[in-house]
Amino acid sequence: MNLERLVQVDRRIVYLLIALGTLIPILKPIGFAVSTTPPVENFFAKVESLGGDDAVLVSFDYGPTTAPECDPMAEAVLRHCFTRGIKVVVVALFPLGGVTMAGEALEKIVPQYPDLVEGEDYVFLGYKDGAQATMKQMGVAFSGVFPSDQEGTPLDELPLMTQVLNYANIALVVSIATNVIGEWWANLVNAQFGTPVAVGCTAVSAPKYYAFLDSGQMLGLLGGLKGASEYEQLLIDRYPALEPIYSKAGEYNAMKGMDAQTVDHAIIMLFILYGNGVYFLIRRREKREARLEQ
Amino acid sequence: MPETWYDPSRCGAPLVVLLVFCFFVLLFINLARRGRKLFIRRIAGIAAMEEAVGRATELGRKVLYLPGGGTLDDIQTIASLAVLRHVAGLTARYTVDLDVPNKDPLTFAATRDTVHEAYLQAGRPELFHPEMVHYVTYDQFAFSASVTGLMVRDKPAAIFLIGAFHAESLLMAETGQSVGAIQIAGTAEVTQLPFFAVVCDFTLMGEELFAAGAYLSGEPAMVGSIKGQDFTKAGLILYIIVGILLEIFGIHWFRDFMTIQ
Amino acid sequence: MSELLGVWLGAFLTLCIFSFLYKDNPFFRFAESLFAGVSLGYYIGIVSTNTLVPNMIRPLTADFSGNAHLLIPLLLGLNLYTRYIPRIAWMARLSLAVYIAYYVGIFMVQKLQGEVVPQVGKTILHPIGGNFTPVDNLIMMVGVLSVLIYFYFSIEHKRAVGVVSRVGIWFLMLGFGAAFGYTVMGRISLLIGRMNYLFIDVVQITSQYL
Amino acid sequence: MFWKLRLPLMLTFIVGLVPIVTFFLTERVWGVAFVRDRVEQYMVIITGFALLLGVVNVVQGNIRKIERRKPGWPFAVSLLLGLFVMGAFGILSAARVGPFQSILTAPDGSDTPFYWMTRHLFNPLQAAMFSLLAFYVASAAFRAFRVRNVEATILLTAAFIVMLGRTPLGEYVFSWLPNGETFLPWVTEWIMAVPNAAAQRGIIIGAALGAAALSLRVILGIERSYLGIREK
Repeated sequence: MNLERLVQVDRRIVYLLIALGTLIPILKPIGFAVSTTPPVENFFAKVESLGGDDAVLVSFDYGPTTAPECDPMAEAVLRHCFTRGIKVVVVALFPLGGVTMAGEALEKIVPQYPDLVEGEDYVFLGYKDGAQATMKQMGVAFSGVFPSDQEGTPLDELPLMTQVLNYANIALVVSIATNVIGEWWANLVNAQFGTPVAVGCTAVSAPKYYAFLDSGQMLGLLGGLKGASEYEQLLIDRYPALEPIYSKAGEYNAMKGMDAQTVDHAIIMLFILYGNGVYFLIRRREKREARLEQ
Repeated sequence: MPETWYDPSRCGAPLVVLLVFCFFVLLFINLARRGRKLFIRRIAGIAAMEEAVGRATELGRKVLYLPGGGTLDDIQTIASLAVLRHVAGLTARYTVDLDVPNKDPLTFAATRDTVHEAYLQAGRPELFHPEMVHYVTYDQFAFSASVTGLMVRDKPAAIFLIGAFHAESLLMAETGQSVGAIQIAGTAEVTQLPFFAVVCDFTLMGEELFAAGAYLSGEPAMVGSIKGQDFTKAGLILYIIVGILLEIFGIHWFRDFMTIQ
Repeated sequence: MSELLGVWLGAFLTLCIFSFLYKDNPFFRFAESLFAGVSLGYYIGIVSTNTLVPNMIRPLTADFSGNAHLLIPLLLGLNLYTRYIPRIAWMARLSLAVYIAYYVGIFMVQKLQGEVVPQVGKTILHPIGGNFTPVDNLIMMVGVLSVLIYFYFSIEHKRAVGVVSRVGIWFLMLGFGAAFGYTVMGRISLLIGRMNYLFIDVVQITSQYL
Repeated sequence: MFWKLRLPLMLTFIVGLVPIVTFFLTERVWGVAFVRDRVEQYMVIITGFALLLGVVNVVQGNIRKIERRKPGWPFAVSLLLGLFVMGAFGILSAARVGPFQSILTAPDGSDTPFYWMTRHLFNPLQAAMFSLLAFYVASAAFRAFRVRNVEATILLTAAFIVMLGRTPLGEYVFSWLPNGETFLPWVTEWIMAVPNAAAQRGIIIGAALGAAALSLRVILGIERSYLGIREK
């Protein structure tokens, strides 16, 4: 048997398997069990401890390039808040498309809660440049940075914003972030104003964020798709009524994404094992031949 | 208005390190210029460059040189220009075709001058033609698309990926591998080194990239500067070791001096 | 309607790019060349809107004498084009020299202050201790020092130095392998994003118009 | 000789020292505020001018390709078409002419032509190209991760552990141990935070010194490849 041929798999076979391994789980979820970890559990518990009198600030600090990881986090947090009747203030600080992401998420989630009234239960203030300066100013007054909401309604005409004036009226800041903006929420807003901060970030930037978690500047962290899928799992366990939304076909969420991740990782690892298995056989044959020649 | 005319947070450790560093580098440049022989060990990736160009000559295919995705204000790009000068000298001597696509327009201006000069110096100005060095686009992924397309169509025998690379590193290196080219990479981007190390035949890592141009030139002053840099490094290694020993005895001076407030 | 057209256009171009995985073909070549052109045009728009107009043209037209200092970059910028006039082509070098020299100077101090000093400081630890195991700090020091010695150019990798630099290589390999494995997840997320676009977004937007 | 060699090198030396010296000073010293506020802005403007150098080269090269009917010349047409349409939209947006009010959305929230092209041509192409990495990372791993020698084995093992530890698979593998679910994720975090960080730190310190040495060579005029200047 020609072992060398066995190890030279056409790379297009690898590509095809990866493509299928990504597509099939998205269209037809497998539903690997998701175990949850403390950073996510703490995040969830904090939101769970809030109610109708509290307001959460959700900041969209990511853009389209990291949407597959970050969208599910934003959606799960919004659903969680709306299910509990928590008031939500939405802003976007990421210059490259943060405002689009926020708009799309609200467009998707709000219709699922027909009782919500814009301006009373939630507001969308839009995008503001200069993340750190903006964060500081919001500590003084939201109206200083956002004179009106995304549609141009002045803040004093929005019932919710007459009660939520600055961070003092915010029970929790949630930042869904792709790079440094999430860090600033921790080391600037949490440090200077004492407002609790929880962050969802991409897998690539997660290691950096653990330092803030350790130092207590963040009370919770969702790291990449894995973190997002954990949050979704906690949400479904606590509110089984949300389950149909998450198992519906034709809708993307982190659990489906995580299925795809798991399948793709498994494909890559199996290929590595296969390659090394054949390589081992080749080596053994070469050694045997070398012995015979002696 | 600040209280002092100097910035106290910067005039501690950073200034001391800068002065020590400049002292060693200038000292060894001087020694080298006075004729002192300075030993620098062989660096595998650098030694392989001539071999790669030689192979392209045998196969009659081109050499592709990518000066990275960084701009000219990135020091890695300047290091890449120094290597390019050498590679262009080789392609001129071996009369093999060279292709240098660019992402940054200022780098493009500099690479064209560098290649032209290398051909003049090699005594083969007639082999230089301006289309060798051309501009593609400023976008990272559009640039990668064009370059990967170039690779599969021209099938270069040797590919140099030297400079600042970001996510596009693997797109290019993997495509280059698939067309069977010898690939020599060099970057100081810590996040991209793993991909080059896994896919390319030789990789100049971090420091080796910056030393490559000086090493290749063989000029005494250049070699002297590497020596000076090495001595600073030795000093830092010593500093770390002493610092750790002091830490064991609960003395934090060394650590605190190098901690920026 | 423009949204529908746009989404299908985007989907078509995505498939053109993906076709490269099978092999090079005219569809990929079309997408690739279009991409090169459009992206360059995109940066023309970005540079003129975000840089040239607000930082130079608008200040100069609004208050010329107050912003006359902006003539310095204007001249340095125009000077780049002397390269097209052979007799004074050398002048273009001056702009490059100024540009490079400024950044090189910045780099020199930034690298020493922002990277060397803090990274050295963080390595000076009590050997016993760490967030994960009690020997984390020790491993950290051995790793940093051996990698530094691996890069040491003045001595051959022989005897003791050879052994230490070998340990340095092991650390490098461990780091590279881990970083590679760690990145896989992020890259697959990108593909998930594209699959969503092709098979979920396109379908949903199309169904809105049907 | 003076104009072509000495002058650029003198300029390099003087300009290069400016950021180094001002780095240690505060705004109390004359000129420091100017350097900090203005020079960076100047450099950005110079890069803005440079883009046209590239554009000119691309246009020339592709027109030549079309004129000489070189193989693949029709693709040069699509390239130029993309460049001229998008570039024109961009310049019109900068000048705020007619429907080209911005490079993003118009005041009423609808797409300007430039933004429409960005969203439906530029962004999908970028994202598609970027996502090819998912395939390449897989094929590179399959081909390169072999137990060839000690170094390659370490590389492979680290990659394998981390890949396993990042998915639910990693939790199943050791689930028979007490607290086994968290074992591999823990190992993953440890590798990233300790040995990987040590390697990175070593590379960073060394590379920073190398970069500083190169900077010094440039400022002293020893390294001059970037200027395309012949040695004496």
